Amino acid sequence: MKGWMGKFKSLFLLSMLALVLAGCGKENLTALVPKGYGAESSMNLIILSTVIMVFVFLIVILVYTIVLIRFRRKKGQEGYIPKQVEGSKTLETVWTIIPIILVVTLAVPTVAATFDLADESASADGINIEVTGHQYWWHFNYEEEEFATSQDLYIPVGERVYVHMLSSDVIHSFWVPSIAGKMDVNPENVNTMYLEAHEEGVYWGKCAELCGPSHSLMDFKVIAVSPEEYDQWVSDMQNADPEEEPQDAVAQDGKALFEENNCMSCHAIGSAPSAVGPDLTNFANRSRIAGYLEPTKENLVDWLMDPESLKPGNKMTGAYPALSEEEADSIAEYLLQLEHSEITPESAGGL
Amino acid sequence: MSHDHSLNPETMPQEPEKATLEGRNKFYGLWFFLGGETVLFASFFGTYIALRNSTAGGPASTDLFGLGLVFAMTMILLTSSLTSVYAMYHMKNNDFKKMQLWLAITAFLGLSFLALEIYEFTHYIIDYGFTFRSSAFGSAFYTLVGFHGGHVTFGIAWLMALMVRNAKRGLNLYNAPKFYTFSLYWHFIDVVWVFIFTVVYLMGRVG
Amino acid sequence: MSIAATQKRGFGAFLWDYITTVDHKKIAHLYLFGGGFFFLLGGLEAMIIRIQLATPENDFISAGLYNEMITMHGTTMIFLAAMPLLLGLMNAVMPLQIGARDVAFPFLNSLGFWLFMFGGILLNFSWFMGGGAPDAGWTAYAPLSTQSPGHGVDFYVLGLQISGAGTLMGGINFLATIVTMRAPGMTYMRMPLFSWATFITSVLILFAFPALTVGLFLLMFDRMFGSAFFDVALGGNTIIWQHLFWIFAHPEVYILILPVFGVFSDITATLSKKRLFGYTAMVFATILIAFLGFMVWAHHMFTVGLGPVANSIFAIATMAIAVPTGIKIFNWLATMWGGSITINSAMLWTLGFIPSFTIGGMTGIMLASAVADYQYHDTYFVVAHFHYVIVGGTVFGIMAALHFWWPKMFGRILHEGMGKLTFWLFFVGFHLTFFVQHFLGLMGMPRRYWVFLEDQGLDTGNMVSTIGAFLMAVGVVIFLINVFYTWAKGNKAPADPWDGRSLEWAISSPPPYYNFKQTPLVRGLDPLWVEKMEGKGEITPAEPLGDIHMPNSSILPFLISLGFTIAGFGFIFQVDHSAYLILVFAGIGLALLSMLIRSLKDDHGYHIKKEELEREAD
Amino acid sequence: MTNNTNTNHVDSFEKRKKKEEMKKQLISFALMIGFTIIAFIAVAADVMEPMFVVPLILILAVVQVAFQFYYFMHMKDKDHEMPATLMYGGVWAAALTLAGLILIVWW
Ligand code: HEA
Ligand code: HEA
Ligand code: HEC
Ligand code: CUA
Ligand SMILES: [Cu+2]
Repeated sequence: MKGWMGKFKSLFLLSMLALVLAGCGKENLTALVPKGYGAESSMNLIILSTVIMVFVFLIVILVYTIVLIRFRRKKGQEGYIPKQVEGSKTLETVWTIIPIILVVTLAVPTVAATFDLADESASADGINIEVTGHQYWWHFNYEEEEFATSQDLYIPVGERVYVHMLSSDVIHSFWVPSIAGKMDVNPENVNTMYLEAHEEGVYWGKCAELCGPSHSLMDFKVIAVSPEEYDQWVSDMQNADPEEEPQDAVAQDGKALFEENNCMSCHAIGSAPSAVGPDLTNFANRSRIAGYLEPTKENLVDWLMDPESLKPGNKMTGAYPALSEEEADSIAEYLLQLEHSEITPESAGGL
Repeated sequence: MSHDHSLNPETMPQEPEKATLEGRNKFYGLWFFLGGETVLFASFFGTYIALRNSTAGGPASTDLFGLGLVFAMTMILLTSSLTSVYAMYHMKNNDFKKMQLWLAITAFLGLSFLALEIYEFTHYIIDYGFTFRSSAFGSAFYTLVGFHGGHVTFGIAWLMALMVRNAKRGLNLYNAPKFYTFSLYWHFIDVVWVFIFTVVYLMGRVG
Repeated sequence: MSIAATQKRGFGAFLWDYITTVDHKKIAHLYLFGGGFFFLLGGLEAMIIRIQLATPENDFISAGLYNEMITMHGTTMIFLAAMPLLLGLMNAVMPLQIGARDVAFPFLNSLGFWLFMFGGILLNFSWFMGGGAPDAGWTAYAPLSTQSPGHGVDFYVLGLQISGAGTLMGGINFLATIVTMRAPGMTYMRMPLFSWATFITSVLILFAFPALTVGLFLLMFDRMFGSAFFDVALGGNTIIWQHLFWIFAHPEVYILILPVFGVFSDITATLSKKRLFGYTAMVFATILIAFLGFMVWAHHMFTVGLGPVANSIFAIATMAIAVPTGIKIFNWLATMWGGSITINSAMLWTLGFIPSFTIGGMTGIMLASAVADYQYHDTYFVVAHFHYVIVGGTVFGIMAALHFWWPKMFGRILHEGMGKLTFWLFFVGFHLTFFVQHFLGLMGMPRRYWVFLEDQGLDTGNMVSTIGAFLMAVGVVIFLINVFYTWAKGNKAPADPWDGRSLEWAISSPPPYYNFKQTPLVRGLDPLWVEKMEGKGEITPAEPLGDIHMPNSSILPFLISLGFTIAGFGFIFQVDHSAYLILVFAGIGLALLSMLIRSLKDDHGYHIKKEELEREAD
Repeated sequence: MTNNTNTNHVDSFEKRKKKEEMKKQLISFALMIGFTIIAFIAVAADVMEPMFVVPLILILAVVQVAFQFYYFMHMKDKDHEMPATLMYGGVWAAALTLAGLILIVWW
């Protein structure tokens, strides 16, 4: 699949690059500029099939154009009756055989790639992360490393990271277009796929299965860092101290309010297990709030005061006492100090 | 077409059920319908097979099913298939009385089958607390077997209506196809039951 | 009872005539009217979707409403617009093409229509009662559909169950008609391709709909009666729904396309003045597509995690469908080759179809490549694919058929100028709308997204798409004007406006209510053409003039459907209060009573006397 | 309409043919009952491995259903080509449906 495909690929990539430069597609989102193993596999097939399809289409259009030019009824032809042809064995055989050949050309690499991407035999030696899809956020449990995060998934570049996915409610679908294709996150059965990023960076992830009103806002990010940085990040996360008191008074207030307002029943900070809401341990390092909002304090305050207006149907609305602007502000101050590592989305290149 | 197509030995076509266009239409229409029913029941069977071990801690098939009752039900339904064959035999011989008699036996056997099925269901519900809502297995079991039971019920109602309606009229080319299509339908119900006792009860015992 | 007579009687009588009719030609009118209405409704919903997606993070409609909108758009278009329009065409044309006086079961035909219509109305009542329309997508995946609050999904279940039953009846009816009622000499291998397509489509309906019926029952039981098919906590499995749904829904997409393949075959041959190239191959390709169509459903489930073996098998089976479809495309081209092509509105839609559908079909093959589909799945690439085949195929086909058979169905010819204008606006709008969506999908835009975010490179594409949709809407509006214009003062149609080849063109436009005064004798493929070539120009009758047997009209189909619909409301609301069970009993009671009347009361129809037929001028 | 009005007398030949037919049907009935009993015994006796019993009883079921179709429902007779074709079509679609849903169990 590599040799002659390579030529096609470089040609295609060149033209694709032109498209991208013309402003088509955001670099860390589009599937057209693959930055990982799975996405590249898919891209190879996309290119191959596109080439076949363009070829077929051109043939159809060629015949079509000739027909339209030559065989339109001309003036003064009213009584003309063309020869009534029944068919032609040769022709019909030709346009049966050629499509068969083309289809086989596409089918063989498809099957090869399908088995290649389903190969999980090396997962025991790789990094394994449990992914849980919730309406409308993502939870990432680093089981062996014994800590968890939400919304932002950190992975090392160049290694296969196996994600084992299960849903806590309805079906979601885990998709990071630049790195790998998608896989459904079902409630009854763990699905596994692997991510292998080729380049450092922060990549958009999207939920691709209709899961309720805020399906379109169920974004997450994959942060691919160098293996050294990844190890650093893991140890930082493991050593995060949830009890650490904030420095300034406002934030200390916020911490108290956080405890008073029942936030703890859903959100974990540090090692305490939680599954109802996102883990907030490293909240200040989030690339986005609630998956899609710019990580500014105003946005956070808005979120805390009225999550419904930002994410319709989310499960936080109404689950805690109403907050005054001041209270929300203090909590925001506190949350925005929850930072435990130098390795951040920013350091990985930003969104 | 006149209203009276009474059959008598002089005017009887060989296949009264297909002697008229209306009759042929009914004949084909019902056969095609049965083709669709095949897929319908296959979907129920598939669902059942997929869920038959999903007992969610509730009773499983090996706890529930006894073979005696099912054997009796099977014999009854198989026999009713034969009795409807006899009815059709007499229809072709233009013996209306005998046809009605055999049809009556068929209906009676159908009713006995239903009675046993109702007994069976209540038994599971009362003695095992095994209901439609107990588990996915429960839902699938009652749905599959219940839909078959529903088909039996409908068949009996259809048969009764036919018998009563035509009791005074005797056979004619207008109603012969109706009796014939009923018999096809009834055989098909039997076919479905053959798979039910095999897949649900016998395989359920094997585990 | 001729058309003129009905027009003279009052509107009430006219309405009563249609409500009780069992004449396949009038039922066709009903289907076209009902389907057309729902097409406008679905189109309106599409416009609302496109307005919402015109700009990033737009809030023209709320998130919840958006999900209702896409669900109802998809459901309405597929079940209540495209399929009924096709069934209407089949009703109008197929019996004429095979030389029959009616369908096998006229009563059932009417029942099928009313079940569809009432099912559709029931479904759309969800907008006004019970807390909103269904919102789990037209695919209604469990457990989103089982957990969806309010009654929306309940309306979906019962509306589709009722209208689905109607469709199933239609299918069986057409099958029996074609098997038993072909005119003498009309062998299977002389049937026009539209009739063949009707036959094969009916087979698909017969085998595909039961799976939907079962799926809907399971969903209904889970939502209303506490069963646990899709309740994971009690051992349920949500993937069962996906299998059942797609086992139905993939054949369903061929139910949508095969009839228009038939339409295009007949139009291409007629308007190129050539016999269809490779008739036998065309028939077998149709059968092969239907056959393969049942083995590929899991290509909608590549990302479910069925494993590489299943994915590979289904990928290969799916790709195989390119071969018979390709045969069709090339045979159409070969039919035109060497012909003498008249380009009128009907032919324009046909010519527009070929490249559009080819693109849609090819993107289908691209989707079939499982690993590539990991990227395409549930993105706008898929939305683009299926609108290319459905709009570029089914809708173009329906439009072509309407322009082609309008004279036969209504006795008047649609205005050519407006016809062409409609085509060009719609054609350009269609490509504008959907072509960019391929790229939107690949650039990372999943489908069923209420909003797309700013700065993700998706703005321009979406804007273009919305503009295209408006062009389509203008096209549709002009078509409506054309219809009203034609109805008011269109040109009267001759019996055979296009120099036709098949039997429907041998009788007047519109045909008399008994179709053929004498059953025609068919002497070859393209029977009318055969007679024209032999200089006679008219069909030889197969029987002497005699009495014609006709079925009686009946109000019962209407009442049966009404009964089931009332029961449907009862089922939906009995969850809230058991008093609504009264509706269930009353509705089912009405339906059963009507059925009982039907089976107890002999209905032998009536005869048109020979003398009466002789009196009617030719 | 009445296409088939050429009537036949219920002559002795016809009678004999029907008798003959009836005998065949009785034989198939006996076989069906026999198969059923074998299936029940195979399971009740509890001596065979499930690996063998399950295919055995499934085969018995299929064969007995074939009897129902071909003899009781006359699918073997002429004029049943279309019914048979569509029945097999239904069986084909049914088999695929079953395969799909059984796939879930193995998955
Ligand atoms: C009219 C309806 C219609 C038709 C005809 C088709 C036709 C085809 N469809 Fe499509 N499809 C839909 C309606 C339709 N589809 C819908 C509604 C959905 C989405 C449902 C949802 O999720 O909501 C869908 C989704 C869909 C998917 C799932 C995508 C996903 O969700 O991830 C796939 C995957 O394989 C697919 C494939 C195909 C193929 C291979 C064909 C083939 O039949 C096409 C064959 C035609 C050609 C190939 C062109 C002509 C051939 C030639 C000129 C010969 C030479 C060609 C080659 C050698 C390639 N379709
Ligand atoms: C037969 C099927 C069919 C047809 C014809 C169409 C036609 C159209 N569709 Fe549809 N579509 C589907 C079937 C169809 N669609 C399905 C199955 C889905 C998936 C749903 C889901 O995800 O569950 C879908 C989803 C879908 C989406 C994706 C939504 C999403 O994923 O978020 C979009 C977005 O652009 C869209 C647009 C359109 C447009 C612009 C048209 C246009 O072609 C429409 C043209 C028609 C008009 C423009 C009519 C205009 C008429 C008037 C303006 C007059 C109104 C007057 C009165 C009512 C009196 N469709
Ligand atoms: C029902 C339990 C619940 C309670 C109580 C709750 N939340 Fe949440 N919270 C959630 C859920 C669920 C989400 C994810 C919402 C979404 O994205 O759909 C969330 C999201 C958040 C986020 C954004 C997280 C991210 O990673 O982007 C913040 C910040 C937050 N909550 C803070 C709070 C604070 C502060 C309180 C108390 C005042 C609180 N929450 C109370 C459930 C809860
Ligand atoms: Cu989660 Cu969409
Ligand atoms: Cu499909």
